[in-house]
Amino acid sequence: MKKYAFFLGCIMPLRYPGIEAATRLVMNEFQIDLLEMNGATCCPAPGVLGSFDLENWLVIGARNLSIAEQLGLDITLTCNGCYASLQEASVILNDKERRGRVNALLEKVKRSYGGGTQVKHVVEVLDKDVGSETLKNHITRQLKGLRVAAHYGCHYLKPTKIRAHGSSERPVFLDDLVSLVGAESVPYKDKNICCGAGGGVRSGEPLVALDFTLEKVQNMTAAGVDCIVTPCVFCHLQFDLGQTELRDKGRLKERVPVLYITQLLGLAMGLSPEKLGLYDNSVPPAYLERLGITGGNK
Amino acid sequence: MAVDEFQPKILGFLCNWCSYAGADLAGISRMQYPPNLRIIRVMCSGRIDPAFVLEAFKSGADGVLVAGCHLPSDCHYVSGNFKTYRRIAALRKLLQQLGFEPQRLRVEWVSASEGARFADVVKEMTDEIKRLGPNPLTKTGGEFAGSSLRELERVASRVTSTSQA
Amino acid sequence: MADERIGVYICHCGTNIAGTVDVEKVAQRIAGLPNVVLAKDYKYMCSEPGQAMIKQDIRDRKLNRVIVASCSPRMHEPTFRKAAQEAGLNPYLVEMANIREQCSWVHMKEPEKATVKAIALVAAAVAKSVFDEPLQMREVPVTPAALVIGGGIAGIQSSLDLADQGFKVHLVEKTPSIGGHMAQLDKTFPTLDCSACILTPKMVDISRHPNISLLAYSEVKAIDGYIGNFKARVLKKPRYVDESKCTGCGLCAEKCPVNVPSEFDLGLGTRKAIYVPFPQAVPLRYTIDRENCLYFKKNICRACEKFCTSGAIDFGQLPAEVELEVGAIIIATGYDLYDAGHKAEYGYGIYRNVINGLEFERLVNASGPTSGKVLRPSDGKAPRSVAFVQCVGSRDKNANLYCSRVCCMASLKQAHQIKEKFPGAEVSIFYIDMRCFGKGYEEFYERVQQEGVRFIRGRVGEILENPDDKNLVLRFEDTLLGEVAEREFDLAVLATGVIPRADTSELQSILKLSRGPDGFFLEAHPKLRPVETNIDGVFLGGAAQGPKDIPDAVAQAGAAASRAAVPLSMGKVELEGIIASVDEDLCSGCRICESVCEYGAIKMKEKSGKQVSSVIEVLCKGCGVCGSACPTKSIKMCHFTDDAILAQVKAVLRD
Amino acid sequence: MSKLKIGFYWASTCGGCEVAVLDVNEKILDTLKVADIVFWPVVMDIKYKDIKAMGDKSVDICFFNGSIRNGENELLAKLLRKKSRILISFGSCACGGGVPGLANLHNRRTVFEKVYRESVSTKNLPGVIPRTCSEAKEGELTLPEFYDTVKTLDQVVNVDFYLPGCPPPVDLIAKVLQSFSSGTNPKKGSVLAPEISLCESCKREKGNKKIAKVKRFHETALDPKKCFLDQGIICMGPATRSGCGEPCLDANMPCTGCMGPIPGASDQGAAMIGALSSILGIENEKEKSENDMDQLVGEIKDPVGTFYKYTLPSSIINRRVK
Amino acid sequence: MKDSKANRVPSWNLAKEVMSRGARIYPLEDLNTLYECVQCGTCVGSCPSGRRTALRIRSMIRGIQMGYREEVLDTNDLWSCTTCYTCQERCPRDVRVTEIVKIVRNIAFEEGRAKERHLVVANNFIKTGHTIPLNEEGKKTRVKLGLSPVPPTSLLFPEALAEIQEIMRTDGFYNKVIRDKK
Repeated sequence: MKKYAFFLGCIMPLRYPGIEAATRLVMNEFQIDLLEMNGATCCPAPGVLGSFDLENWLVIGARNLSIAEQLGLDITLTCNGCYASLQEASVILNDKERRGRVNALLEKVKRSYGGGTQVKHVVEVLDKDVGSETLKNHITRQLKGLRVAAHYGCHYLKPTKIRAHGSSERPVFLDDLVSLVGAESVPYKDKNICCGAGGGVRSGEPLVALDFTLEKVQNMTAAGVDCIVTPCVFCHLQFDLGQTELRDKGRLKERVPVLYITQLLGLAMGLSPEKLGLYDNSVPPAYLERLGITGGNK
Repeated sequence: MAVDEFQPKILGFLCNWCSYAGADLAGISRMQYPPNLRIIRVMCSGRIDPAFVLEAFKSGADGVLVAGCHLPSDCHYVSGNFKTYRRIAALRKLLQQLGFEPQRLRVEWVSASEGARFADVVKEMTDEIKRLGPNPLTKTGGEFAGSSLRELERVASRVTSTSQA
Repeated sequence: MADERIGVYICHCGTNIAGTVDVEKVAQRIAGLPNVVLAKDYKYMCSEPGQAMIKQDIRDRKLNRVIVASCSPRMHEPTFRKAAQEAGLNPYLVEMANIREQCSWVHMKEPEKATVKAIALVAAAVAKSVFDEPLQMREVPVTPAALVIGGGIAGIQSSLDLADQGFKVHLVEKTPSIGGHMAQLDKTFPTLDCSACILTPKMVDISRHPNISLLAYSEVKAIDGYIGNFKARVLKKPRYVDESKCTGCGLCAEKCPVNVPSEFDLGLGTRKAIYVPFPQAVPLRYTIDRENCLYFKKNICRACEKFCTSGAIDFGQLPAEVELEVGAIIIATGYDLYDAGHKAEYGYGIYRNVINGLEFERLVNASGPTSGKVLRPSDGKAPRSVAFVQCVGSRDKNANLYCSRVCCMASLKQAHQIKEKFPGAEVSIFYIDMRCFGKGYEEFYERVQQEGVRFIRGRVGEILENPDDKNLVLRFEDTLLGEVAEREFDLAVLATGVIPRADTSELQSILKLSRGPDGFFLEAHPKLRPVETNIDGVFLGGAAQGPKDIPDAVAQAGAAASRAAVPLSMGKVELEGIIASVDEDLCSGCRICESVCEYGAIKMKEKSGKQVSSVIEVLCKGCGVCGSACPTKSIKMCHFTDDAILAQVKAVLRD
Repeated sequence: MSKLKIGFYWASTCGGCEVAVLDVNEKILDTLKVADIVFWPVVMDIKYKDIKAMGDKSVDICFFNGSIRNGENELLAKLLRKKSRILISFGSCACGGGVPGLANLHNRRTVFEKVYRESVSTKNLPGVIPRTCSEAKEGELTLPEFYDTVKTLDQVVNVDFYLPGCPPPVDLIAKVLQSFSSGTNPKKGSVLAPEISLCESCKREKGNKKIAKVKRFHETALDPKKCFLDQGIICMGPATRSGCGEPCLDANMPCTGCMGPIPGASDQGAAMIGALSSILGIENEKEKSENDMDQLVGEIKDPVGTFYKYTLPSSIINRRVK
Repeated sequence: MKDSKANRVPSWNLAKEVMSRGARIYPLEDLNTLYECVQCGTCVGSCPSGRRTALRIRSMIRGIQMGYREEVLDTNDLWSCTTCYTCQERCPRDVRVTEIVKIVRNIAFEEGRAKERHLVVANNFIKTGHTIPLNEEGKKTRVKLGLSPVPPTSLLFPEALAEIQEIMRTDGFYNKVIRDKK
């Protein structure tokens, strides 16, 4: 049984516990053990706190890494932002001199980070540890007819120099996953463009962020989709909450429901929508009716 | 401290076609690197006899750099660089057994177009040798530190007296 | 060895050396070394008076060793050797100490340390010189024939130039016909003459020239030997058509039922499984493409065989090997096009209306798949708006940092052609800098500007395809206005860069050539020896050396031919005297040297009842690998003897 | 003409050299016709004072075997040099340091620690080690100083001739005795053995040298007719002086180098490393990565013990430095 | 702008400042690409933010190259970048554009040029270890989904919160936020 230190971050546990529940359930199905990182904090947010003080960002990141190191485990997580922080921090901290500087600070709180902790996005765990064969075998409910707008987000793929997951221009893993559950990944304009939330824009310039979101949702709607699927909790929030905000401002009429990848997968694996927290999103899961799903056998 | 900083002497054996030309290019491009390396030109790195390297260390070199054409197929003489690599690998093993840090003997592949790489190699190696300190042979004159007879006897007599007491 | 009389000359090289190294101090210190008769410093040793001074001293002061401390021996060793020779001193008794490239230029901020280092380097040269012995150059005859590899415009030009001078030329071309990329082009900038019209007469000249033997559809597999005496093994691939019988009538292709994408038309058009790449091919002989031929695939058909009136089809043809003996080699292998698919943001290979410049040439060419009508690949419609995207794969650290030199002009020419064919079309060129440096090039730029082509300074960020009409949306910044824009075009032409041929590394290892950081073959000197390589007798013609347009490629090819003609017409060349020799008394016949010599220059022979090794002098290249492998040290590597190098080691480390 | 006066001395070594002298067998009787043995500690009692009492250069030929390991060795070397007309460095230890010379991989402290404290058979609870000077009831007792570094004879005194070998070959000893008694002295400073390498006298069949992999004895069945190197077995023959009569080769064992270096290649180990690494893995070498080559070379275990078994003290780097 | 643009004298000061600050985190040789910008416009042409805001990342790089400090630091555009890395990925000179944006923001933040809205996030972080608070509704949802009401983070472990606060007092971040708060 594979084990990971499960890094929660902020948005998932505090705003979208459904994603946390779905991820735990799905990983459990695949016999992947998620251990708690007691006392972990914000990653810290790469675009906001990283924009304020990179050195503080690095040392807090190192502290989070040190918790996993103490457990003797690699980290998995669900948010592209957390991934951006911790993965990049782990790369930076492979450098002895920088690690030394960070450890001088961590020493004050009797911690240290030795380097070498791997940070893997849930996507990688599904891809590498579970594998498409096992995934296929666990699909009990083909989501036939579901038209999906796949949204990759930025920070799982980029910068490619330190995140070697292939080309950032035309990624396919999410589309592959959508096909795997029997749904259809619908092409839409500007598929690879940012949701608008990152870099502190959601907190600092919310209207600009929403403008990104609106354009993306309009492109998705024009392609005729039932839902959005993303591998990033922050993008999830931006689409889910952002659309409601847009509606409240009168800029958007029809909202497109959003699923996190483990929620989509959980649904296809026969888990109940309630347990997956699909009803806890701001935008109701209208697609369930279309698919004729009312409950789950698990 | 900076004034007294240890200035290593590094001897470089460079092949005429790739590495020596690469070193020339570093010069033509005015890339600055530490003056600790002194270069001897040979036609092929495969000319470098193990005795040359040993003699260099005996003559006080703190490090020896052997540079040739890139593996596998850049060697002007087809495969001299392969011979070089094996000889240096064997020599490093020998030197290690003789108490030298193996990093003091380095083999690098530098092509005629890699002036910048050559400068980097010299910088890096100079730093490394500075970290290692002087050639242990010149430092101790070949004697192990702290192995003087008198000291040994002192230790012995202490052991004797305490065990007798 | 008490009678060594050494003269040491420290060059200032203007301020190149003296600006950093205290040359007077170096001279002073060196003057105190044993056997040093004099040590002088002088402004420019390589100058006429500098050389005269050395010659004078050799005569007057009876010097028998000369040390010149100046630039790299790779620069001026021949100069000073020659000077010494003129004064009656064996040239191998001259040593150089490199205190410029490897001292003053790289330690400009540390003059004191540089001076100490310079002293050590000169002292090492002095120490070595004591062990230097006079050596003789070896004179060898030259085979008055040349091998030209590659049959594009450069190879054609080199071949004709040499053949016209009376030398035998073997021109080897990999594909079924000569012509290269130039045969694929439509019109050529800036004169707009038709590429085929100026190329094909030269191709015909090749086929008719009595001194040229053309080996098309052939590949060079191995080359041995040295200047004047190369041996090349060339593989003639089977065409499955007897060249001596084929008349080029084309009936076979007419009857062949198999259509495959044409390489010549970059897949935009088709050809048959038995084909000539293009109608003006030289030699005009058909070739069966084994991969696609029904006979080879399924053992059926044989239509070509049935219809060939001259009985030229020969399915049983086998590859044949030819051995050539030549005195010089010209490499004219040309270039490949950068694969624009690597720049995924431009959608090349995904969006049908995004094409590269060479594909445009085939579309605009009257003999091309659209008979010269520029039509969009997606729907065959005439484009109303065309975008040229510059610097795709060039000036890009993530692809190739160098400028490909031809793309600005090629796009200007193509933009002009669009304007010529569709005067109403909106044509935009997206550029970083327009580089129009050749003769008549800036004038051509001006002409295209006047024709109404729009120039937008901004490298294109990305291209999107409108899924309905397959139109393309370009996203870019007009950097001169600082405005972000999206604009729709019918067709986008990527000005893809020029890269080294995929098989460059093969040829590199066959010939032991060097390549630059750009991957192209490296010339011996970027300015003074631009067509020579570091291998004597091997020359570079055309774009094998770096991106070039036609005039530059032809000029380079001509220069290569002219340099190659030097040894060919001399009839003999001198080879280095630096070779290995064996002390037969010491040699135990262990055969280790024989195993390590890559040139087969060491053979065992019997000497007074025992087996000893001996050096075949013309084959020895002087690497010295045998010397350091010899366990009895009975091999002496002339000019780089053990004693000499050990003396150098000790001297250079002395202080 | 009066009889030659000859002597033998045994410094730091195993004693095999002296046994080799006896192996000359009945030929020694021929020698005794022309020579008197004036001292030979292993067979006849002699004290320092007796040697000191001899006149300078009163001994015609002194055969000195063993390396210089301690103060006594050096003292005697100097004394005998003074007393002898001809001093012959006799055997591998005197010539190149010999097997005892491998102690230069250690120092006095580690040698003493090992011998007097750490070895399993040592019973020395108080941990006493020898001292140059200690007080006893009888007065002050002294021992010669044990050196940190093993030296060769010619590193402490001038040597006239060298006769290497572990032990020196009987034939050569006989030849030397014969030539000196007949008065045909060879050139001073020379090695009294052939100036060729063992390969030249070796009768084994030599192929083109290509070693795929260094093998150890248990890994291969040895063909008694073929060159050892050709079979992947490290043989020091190429870098070793001939003259031993090849007893090892006859016993199907490779040369370990006891006759020392050949003229021209004064560092025997370096010469052999150069030769061996050149041909190791030479077949299809261009397909090999640096890693592959590291592995190939890694198969050479204990390079000092292999290539400098008899010559570490006389080689370029003559001891462990740190 | 304090001075008229016509009188400005270019300097490398800002570029050097960016380099030396950034080099504490990123390899200097990566950041040095800043000097290689040829102003080709690929970044802006690729920038999803520039299409809706005044952000011209190319101009910002130019401003840094020229040392126009105020122009670079005091613009709202600085905070319009979503750090999506598209420009950095496509830059033909490999300029570490996004990383440079972050470094420049660090300088601006230190000088009290951050937005009030940003400081809310920073304060949340300092007070709770998270950028957003946990509300009662969230707790309820967690329980409903079978999760612990409070996640096992600094929210559940006060000693963990004390740790990061100690770190932030030592490394100066605390002061930067509090000073800005005033």
